[in-house]
Amino acid sequence: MNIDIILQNMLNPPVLFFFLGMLAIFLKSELAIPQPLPKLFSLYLLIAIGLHGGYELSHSGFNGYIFKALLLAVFMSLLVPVYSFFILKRKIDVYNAIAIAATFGSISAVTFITGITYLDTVGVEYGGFMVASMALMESPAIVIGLVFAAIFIKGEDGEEKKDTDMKEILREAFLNPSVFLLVGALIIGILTGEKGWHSMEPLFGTLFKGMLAFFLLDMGLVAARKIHELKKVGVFLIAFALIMPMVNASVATMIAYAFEIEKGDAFLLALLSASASYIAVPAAMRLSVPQANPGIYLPLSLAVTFPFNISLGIPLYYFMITSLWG
Amino acid sequence: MNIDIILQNMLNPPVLFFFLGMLAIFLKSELAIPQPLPKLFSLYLLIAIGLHGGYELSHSGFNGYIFKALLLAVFMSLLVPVYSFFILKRKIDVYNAIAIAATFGSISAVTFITGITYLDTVGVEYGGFMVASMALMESPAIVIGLVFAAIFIKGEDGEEKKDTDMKEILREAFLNPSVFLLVGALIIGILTGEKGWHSMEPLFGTLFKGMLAFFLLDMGLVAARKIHELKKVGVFLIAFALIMPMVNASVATMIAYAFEIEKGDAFLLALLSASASYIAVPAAMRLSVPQANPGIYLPLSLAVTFPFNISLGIPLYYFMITSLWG
Amino acid sequence: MNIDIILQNMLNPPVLFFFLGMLAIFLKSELAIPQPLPKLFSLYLLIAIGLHGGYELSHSGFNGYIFKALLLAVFMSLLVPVYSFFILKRKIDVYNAIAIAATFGSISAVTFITGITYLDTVGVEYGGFMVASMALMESPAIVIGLVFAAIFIKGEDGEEKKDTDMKEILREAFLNPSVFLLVGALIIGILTGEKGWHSMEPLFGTLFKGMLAFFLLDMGLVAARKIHELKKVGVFLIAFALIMPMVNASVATMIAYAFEIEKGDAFLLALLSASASYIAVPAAMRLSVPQANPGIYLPLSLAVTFPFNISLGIPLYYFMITSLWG
Amino acid sequence: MKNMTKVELIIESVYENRLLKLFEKHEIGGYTIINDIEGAGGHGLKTGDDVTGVFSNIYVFTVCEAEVFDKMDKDIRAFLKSYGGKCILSDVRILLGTPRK
Amino acid sequence: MKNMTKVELIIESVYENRLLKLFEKHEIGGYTIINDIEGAGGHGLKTGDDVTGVFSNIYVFTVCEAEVFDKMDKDIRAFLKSYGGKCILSDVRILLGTPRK
Amino acid sequence: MKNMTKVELIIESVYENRLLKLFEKHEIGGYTIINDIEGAGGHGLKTGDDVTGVFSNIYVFTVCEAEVFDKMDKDIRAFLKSYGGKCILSDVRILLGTPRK
Ligand SMILES: Nc1ncnc2c1ncn2[C@@H]1O[C@H](COP(=O)(O)O)[C@@H](O)[C@H]1O
Ligand SMILES: Nc1ncnc2c1ncn2[C@@H]1O[C@H](COP(=O)(O)O)[C@@H](O)[C@H]1O
Ligand SMILES: Nc1ncnc2c1ncn2[C@@H]1O[C@H](COP(=O)(O)O)[C@@H](O)[C@H]1O
Ligand code: NA
Ligand code: NA
Ligand code: NA
Repeated sequence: MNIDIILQNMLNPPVLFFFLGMLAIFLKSELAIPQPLPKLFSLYLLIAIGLHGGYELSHSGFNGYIFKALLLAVFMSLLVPVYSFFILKRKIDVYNAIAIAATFGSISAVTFITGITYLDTVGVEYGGFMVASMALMESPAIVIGLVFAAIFIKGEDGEEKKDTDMKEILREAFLNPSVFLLVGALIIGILTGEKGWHSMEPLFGTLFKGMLAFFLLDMGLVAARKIHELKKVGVFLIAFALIMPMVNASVATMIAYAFEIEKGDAFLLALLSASASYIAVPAAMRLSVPQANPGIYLPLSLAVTFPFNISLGIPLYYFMITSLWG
Repeated sequence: MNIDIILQNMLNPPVLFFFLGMLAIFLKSELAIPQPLPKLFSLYLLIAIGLHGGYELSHSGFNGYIFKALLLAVFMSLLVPVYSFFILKRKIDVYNAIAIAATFGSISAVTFITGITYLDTVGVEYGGFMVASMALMESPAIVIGLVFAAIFIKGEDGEEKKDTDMKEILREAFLNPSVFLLVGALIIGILTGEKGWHSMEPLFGTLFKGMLAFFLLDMGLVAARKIHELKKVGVFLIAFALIMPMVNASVATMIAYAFEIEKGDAFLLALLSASASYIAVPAAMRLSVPQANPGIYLPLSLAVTFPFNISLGIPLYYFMITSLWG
Repeated sequence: MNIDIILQNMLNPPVLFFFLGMLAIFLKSELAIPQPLPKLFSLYLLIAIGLHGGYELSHSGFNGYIFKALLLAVFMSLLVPVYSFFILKRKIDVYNAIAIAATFGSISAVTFITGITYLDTVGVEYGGFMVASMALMESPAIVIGLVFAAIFIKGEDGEEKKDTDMKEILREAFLNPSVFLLVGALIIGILTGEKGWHSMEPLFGTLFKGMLAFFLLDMGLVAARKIHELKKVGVFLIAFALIMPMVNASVATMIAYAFEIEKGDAFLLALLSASASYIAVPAAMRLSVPQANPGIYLPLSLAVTFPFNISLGIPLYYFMITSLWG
Repeated sequence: MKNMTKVELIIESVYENRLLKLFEKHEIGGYTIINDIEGAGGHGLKTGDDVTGVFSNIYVFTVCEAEVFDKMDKDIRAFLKSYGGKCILSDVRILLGTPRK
Repeated sequence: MKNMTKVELIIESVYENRLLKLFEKHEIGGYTIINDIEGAGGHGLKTGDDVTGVFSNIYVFTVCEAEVFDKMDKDIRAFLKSYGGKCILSDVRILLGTPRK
Repeated sequence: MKNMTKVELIIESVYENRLLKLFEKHEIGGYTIINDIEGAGGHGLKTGDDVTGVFSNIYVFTVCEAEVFDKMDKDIRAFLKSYGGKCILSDVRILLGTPRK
């Protein structure tokens, strides 16, 4: 793995805008992207990725290979939070162990999108159905988290409200805005096919990288603002947030290799497994395990794993994949 | 009228995004498009439609046919609220009758825009001046509402403030942001012609359908949120909100046919007559007839007439037009 | 100088949208572009102009001519606030003299951008490094303001906090969001060159004029809202805000001519010198000279100098330049 | 420090101008407005994110002398009767400056 | 005019639904919400502009009769204990209308 | 429940950092901020939607013990004198938790 492969990723405007955002905070510039502008960008990116994936699926159709790849994705999203939890439980309290395991078991759409941009740069193809993989990988970790919470957390006082809350949390798991919009746009992309994409492409295709740059600028601001909170988090967890993505990516790569997944798809599966959630899961954990400290799991995901993945992780996993697939 | 003509409209990404928005609310997903993002989309759509209409007018120039079509548009926007009022007054109180009549007498820009997208899909031409028709049809119903209010509502206590308020309401009628921006952009489009449009087209032309999809996603959320309020509204008014658009479209079609309006223009006139306001008029009615219940006229317009028009109304009116014009 | 050269500038959609915004306020239409939409447009414009300038610099490289032009830019931004201050001090109190001098010493990015659009219209070339000139011209006037404040304002009571505040103000001077984002995007543009620009152009290049039109619509609203405050400002200062831009542009033109700056670059230098800040400097002055009245320096900059420059100033300075350069 | 009355009003956004006119009539020149708030009350749910602006509330408060409010009392009641909304009063102290310039 | 208790709450946005459910349980139908506010407290800084929604606060207030609050008191305390946040009480008068419809 | 003082401040956005520094000096760690509000007062109209940020207000409140405010009183007055703005005090009770952690 040479330096070129890293630079190819880093010298992408979107990635550079991420670091520009971080720099703004380090230099105490008052640069800010006030709400709901970040919301606009994230809605845009979800619709864009969904529509495009659906459009490609409307071409390729659904087949055994796709089915296999989707199954592997779900499998990874169940596996990762389980082993993460048992690793974490050895060192930290059960509340935070659950929340962190769920966070790392789920995925980050923007990491995925940055990975796609990288594949475009290096000219490697991938299947449109990988967007469906991403959608499928978002929720299982939340369910795993709920199961662990039911098993490992004693009843305490709050029994009565259990039932109503469970409905709220499952809704958060499967119908949270990211999953809903992604799947919705995917289906619209499938239904309207070539003609639909043709009319949507100017906004949701051509402008894609620019919007990603805009959004990553904001992510840089947000990530950097969380960095100073890492002091309270401790070395073990920071190491966890750096090493675990590589472990997850490796596991995913091995499995993908064993099941003869194609190169681009394997890379994206590895990247998804390596990525950690910072929207859907934190919100769900706040609802289901309020005892866990969001001041821990959010900074880990946002200020450690996310920057690592989009800067060094992407070329690293790509190098790993290339070594095996050639 | 076969199912194809309906599907051609429904399988448009913008229309599907509308239903995706509704679905989000029905499934209680927390999907939301916070203010002022919807404002951004509606400002965009008004400027875009105005500039484009103005650009086309700068080509075609102004002639007798256009004059005739504009006059018919104004005539329809005076006629509809009058007969609506007398129908409504037989069943409901005079306050709400005025407000609902004005709401249905005016127009919905997004319905118009969706209709234009449909004409593009089926390959039928229309005149750029129809944007001017739309602008002209927005305000008269408000004036009719004020006149009815002056005639049918007894003085009560609030006499003193009459004068100042009248100015505020007339400003709301003729200078409300939608009308102002639409007409302003239309004039800029006329003044800057080919060259102006060339520089504005990448933003205000090419991205149009994508932005419409984004906006309709929000409209779906808003419309669905209002649906549960329909319970309080009663069957008569819901039937009114479904049947009246068809009546209005039919009347407009007949008149357009009699006056030899061209096919695309006639379709848009019918659609405008069928559409109901949900921004300018409700705000004006809130100011001029505060006794009327916005919990009635807004849900009717937003949650009944709007969804009906953009899904079934458009193909229906188009079918009607095609039967006559061929 | 004939009327054509003015119309060529005025019949640009962005400039017309500025006047449409003003008209909305004069007619008391309730048209509004709520925050943070204006923020979105200004972030967009800064990134766009920075990326494009950087991309062009990555082509042209850095040479003696560019170095000379940048030096002249800095020189102008030091010279203008100094002579402005001594002119102002003869008529008004020292607080406001400092604030106004700093305001007029710095620059307005949107004026610059409108000037670039004009150069495109008349087909005159300019160097991408002029974006760097603009960035360099933003802060020096603030420093000059601080120096004058240290010299001319007696200690009063607030001595203790001096030190911490100075840091805050210098940060405001050199790391304010505009300067930071502009320079950041410029560097990203240089680093990623052709390939980077290629991926960013659809958003940050092609849509540029449309976004400028959108932003100028808002600037029109803001400027017109400030006009009624001019009553309190007095004739001397309004005259200052009209005449000073012409003086500054003339001085810059002379110097540019003497130092053999090329036509397009000279025009932009003149325009930058003529323009006055309405974001970075007012905020910095509010922090460093709270005794000065923002109800004076902001309306001067926003409601007098800005409209003058983008409507009459641009063709005037261009005429001046053409007379000399041919 | 001076004892004053804090008058808090929650009304529909469309009536903002009319409320400010009422303030003007009673020479109340100092007030604060928070836009786009949500709420629920006798007139149903106000979601604050409405495209129409009709279902959105604003929150306005002004600190004034008790007597100033007493004079305005009748008008405010009439206002609320016509247009809906709520008005909350409480006793506060104002630190310095001129609350009603 | 009627003497009432103003109950102000500052909680994390994610818990909005749970608070409203609690209001419903106690038949509190009138309240006002201000979104996206910033703050600092025992649970650190809430910046209000977070992509995640987890670090953002809302400000909710309801004006109700003292007895109504008294019944809700225990639940609110349990709420704050589980989810963090602050609750501020004060005495106010409500001008007219029906605060708790 | 504990009797406390609610300190409400309306100041220009540009001075936010300076106010927070003043809070820090007096060890006030709990406060709430609402951004982008509108208002009118002795220093004219603040429209809240300004491109410049200079004409926009923020609303800050903190609930603290009366003695804590008393110590801060002089500084707040100096602050308002330099930078404008208003400060409103009222008596409130805080439900539980640690208002000034
Ligand atoms: N008891 C209450 N406490 C706080 N705010 C209220 C209360 N009742 C009503 N409101 C607010 O006042 C607005 C108008 O009230 P209403 O006219 O009763 O619907 C509501 O939308 C709420 O924002
Ligand atoms: N003393 C206080 N005064 C005003 N607001 C407070 C105070 N303490 C906390 N808050 C607000 O309540 C939120 C939650 O408080 P906490 O749970 O203590 O972090 C904070 O983010 C602040 O917005
Ligand atoms: N009497 C008042 N009641 C409520 N808010 C006020 C009052 N006076 C001033 N304000 C607010 O405080 C801000 C600053 O006040 P001033 O420095 O007097 O202009 C204003 O913009 C208003 O938002
Ligand atoms: Na993962
Ligand atoms: Na109609
Ligand atoms: Na200048």
